Amino acid sequence: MAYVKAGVGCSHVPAIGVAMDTGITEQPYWQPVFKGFEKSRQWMKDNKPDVIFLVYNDHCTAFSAEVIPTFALGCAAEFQPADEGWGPRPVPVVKGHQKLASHIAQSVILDEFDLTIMNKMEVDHGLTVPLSVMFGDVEDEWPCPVIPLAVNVVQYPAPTGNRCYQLGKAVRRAIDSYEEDINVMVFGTGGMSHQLQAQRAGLINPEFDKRFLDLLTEDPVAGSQITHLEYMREAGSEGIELVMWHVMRGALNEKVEEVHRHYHVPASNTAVGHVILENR
Amino acid sequence: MAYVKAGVGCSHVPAIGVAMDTGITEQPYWQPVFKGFEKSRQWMKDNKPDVIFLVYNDHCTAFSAEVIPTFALGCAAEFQPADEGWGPRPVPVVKGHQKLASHIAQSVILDEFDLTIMNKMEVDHGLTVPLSVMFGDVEDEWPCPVIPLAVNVVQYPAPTGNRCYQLGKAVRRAIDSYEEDINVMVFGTGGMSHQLQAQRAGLINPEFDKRFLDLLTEDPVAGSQITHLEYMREAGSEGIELVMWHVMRGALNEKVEEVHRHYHVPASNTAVGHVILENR
Amino acid sequence: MAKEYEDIPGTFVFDADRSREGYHLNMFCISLRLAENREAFKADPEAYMALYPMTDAQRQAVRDRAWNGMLELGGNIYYTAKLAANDGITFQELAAKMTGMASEEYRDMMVKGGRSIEGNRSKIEWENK
Amino acid sequence: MAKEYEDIPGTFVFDADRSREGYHLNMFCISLRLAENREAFKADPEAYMALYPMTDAQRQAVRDRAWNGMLELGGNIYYTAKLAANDGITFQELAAKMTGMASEEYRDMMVKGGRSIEGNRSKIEWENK
Ligand SMILES: [Fe+3]
Ligand SMILES: [Fe+3]
Repeated sequence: MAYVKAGVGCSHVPAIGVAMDTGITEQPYWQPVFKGFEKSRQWMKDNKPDVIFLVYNDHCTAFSAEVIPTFALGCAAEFQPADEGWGPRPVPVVKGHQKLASHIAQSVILDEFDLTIMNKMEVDHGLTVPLSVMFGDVEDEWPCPVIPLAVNVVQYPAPTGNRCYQLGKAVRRAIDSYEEDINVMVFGTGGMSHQLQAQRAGLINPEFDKRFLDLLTEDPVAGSQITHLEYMREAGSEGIELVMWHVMRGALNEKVEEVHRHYHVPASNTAVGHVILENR
Repeated sequence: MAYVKAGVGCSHVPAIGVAMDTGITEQPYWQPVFKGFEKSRQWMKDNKPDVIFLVYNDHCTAFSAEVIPTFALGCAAEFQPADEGWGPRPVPVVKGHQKLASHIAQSVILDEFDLTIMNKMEVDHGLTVPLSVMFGDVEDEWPCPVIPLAVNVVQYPAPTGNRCYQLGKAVRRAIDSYEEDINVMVFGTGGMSHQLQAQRAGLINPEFDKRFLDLLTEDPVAGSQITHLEYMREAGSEGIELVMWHVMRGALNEKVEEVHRHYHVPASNTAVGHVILENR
Repeated sequence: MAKEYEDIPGTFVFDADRSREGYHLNMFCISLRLAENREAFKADPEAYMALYPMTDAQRQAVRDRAWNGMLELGGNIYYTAKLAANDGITFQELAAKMTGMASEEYRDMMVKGGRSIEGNRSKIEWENK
Repeated sequence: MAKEYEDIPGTFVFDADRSREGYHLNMFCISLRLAENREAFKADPEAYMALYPMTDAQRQAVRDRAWNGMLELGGNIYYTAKLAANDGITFQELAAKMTGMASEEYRDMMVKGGRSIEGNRSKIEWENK
């Protein structure tokens, strides 16, 4: 049967993608950001996933204001990197895993999660930046297929932290019941504290971020109860992206070990946070 | 505050729309179908809704295979009748109720239902036929605005009956907490027993349909537990549309009175069922 | 996953596996809901079909108007009904074709109350017929 | 519904009310993610804007590149960022503009750890500054 051994939490700042795509990762501004992913890239080689289930949000790119799904699961054969206004990122097309994706879709819908199934979808930096930082530069293709789960965190209200955590558990049940013997790694992306808009832009709250990461590892149920108001007030209006990490955490065991943590300010407007959690 | 006094359950057979649009409702084939709506049209006048919350499914018209939302709530200002392959129905554009629709969307998402918000959507016979049969012929506009909730019942699995029933309860909580003093009527549409496809097409099961209607009024919880397998086996592959009636029932009080019931076979390939339930 | 619903006779449950298989066939069919596409298809059926990367078998089923065959290859009835509408076939006539009955015969069956559920619940009942 | 989040200073929470108000403005902005639309907008800004039924105030905010003004009129930052990208403005420069700081000053603030949460939690804190 398929299984989950580990999860990754990771910011998906677009500027990090630009830094990699333009080859400036060694500059003093960026070096501390990428330093934090050195260990992770080795860890990815040592723990090579067969499939990545990647939770992210679209930033008004593939989803316009016409259609706003709370949870959209990518069931297509492949997902093209989207043009976000400055040309698509020069990264390979993302291959899906149609059989596992449809299995998860069926399973979690019967488990009473109200998914939207996407058979055609472009993916923006929210999905490709975490792949880039974790895998490093890649040539013609990504090392494994990816199942994207896009979460609405742009229009209020995002799904609650609790709902995300419960969805993670349902996704885990689905993976555990999939016949093939494959290693599925789960990514939760976005955050950490940041506000991109209006007069309060540039807000960073390292105390909140640290508490979030501590709870994520040690007391995920408490973490999942953080309210939307608290995220927006304490972690900035775009800090609400952190709800997506709870889907990842819900898919892991109750007990996990944090084998890596990295935290750095700033990357462009945001705090960059990153953890690797292994099931215990 | 807004309130719900009554619900309507109603088939939405396309041929019924065609019969009205081509003026053949008095023909012997159709007369018994429309006879059943005479009382309903009077009842609609006596119980005029300010807004209709209408649960229906799209029949691969506005939603292609690209995007398949489990629950899609129409928050647009208006919804154009769709061309389903023989030109759009000659009926007025459907006006939405944006404020109430967004209020319901926010409320049920915070209540942990994973809606897809639709700010642009065409509507097919699934939505317009129930309006036509209940209001009769209309001239330039429908008598009231409509909030459409499109449910996926085409690709297996549809949401469970239980999930639909619970969503109805959440919609009711949302309506009950809306500030304006308006009468919101809830429609559940689709069904009853029918199979449109393959060698078993034409299946009709009046015993199942009768039991369904009885449970709907008297024991909605038991009704909501009917499995997908039972619908597909007993009521035909397209009989699964009946899950949508549970959303309507969930939005009503626990105790209701059935003030009208009509059941007729056939309309084209299907059984036509219709009930009016008033809160007690 | 075990599919209990495969025991229902004369029925294709449109699940994720079928949906995946029939994706391009269904996208071809739904395109015909719009008049301009119907005209393009009429003008040059092969060229129009070529816009959709269907399998050869699906393409042939479209050419043959093999209505059950399309369902077998991942088509869904609401999509294939768009092709039927393009051909001027009503939903009732389409249903008749799929059952192998003449239109009149099917219509009569419906007027008399439709196909009974008795004997039509499971494949074993059909095999023992 | 009471909106507790309106107490957060210097922030527009993009809720359903704002989304409704800003719909056409946001649809205009997102259209600029595609090169052909950016070219059409560049060639004739007024004609291009006329394709989107925005309010006069929204149209004027676009002309003025009033970045906070657009948010006030229902714009969302991820949409308005598409207009900024069209103008060759990076996300960090855009953020600086909205705070009223010079780009260098804003960048320095970020390098030093960003805007502190202290004193920035609620409107009353801003009023008492
Ligand atoms: Fe993001
Ligand atoms: Fe229907």
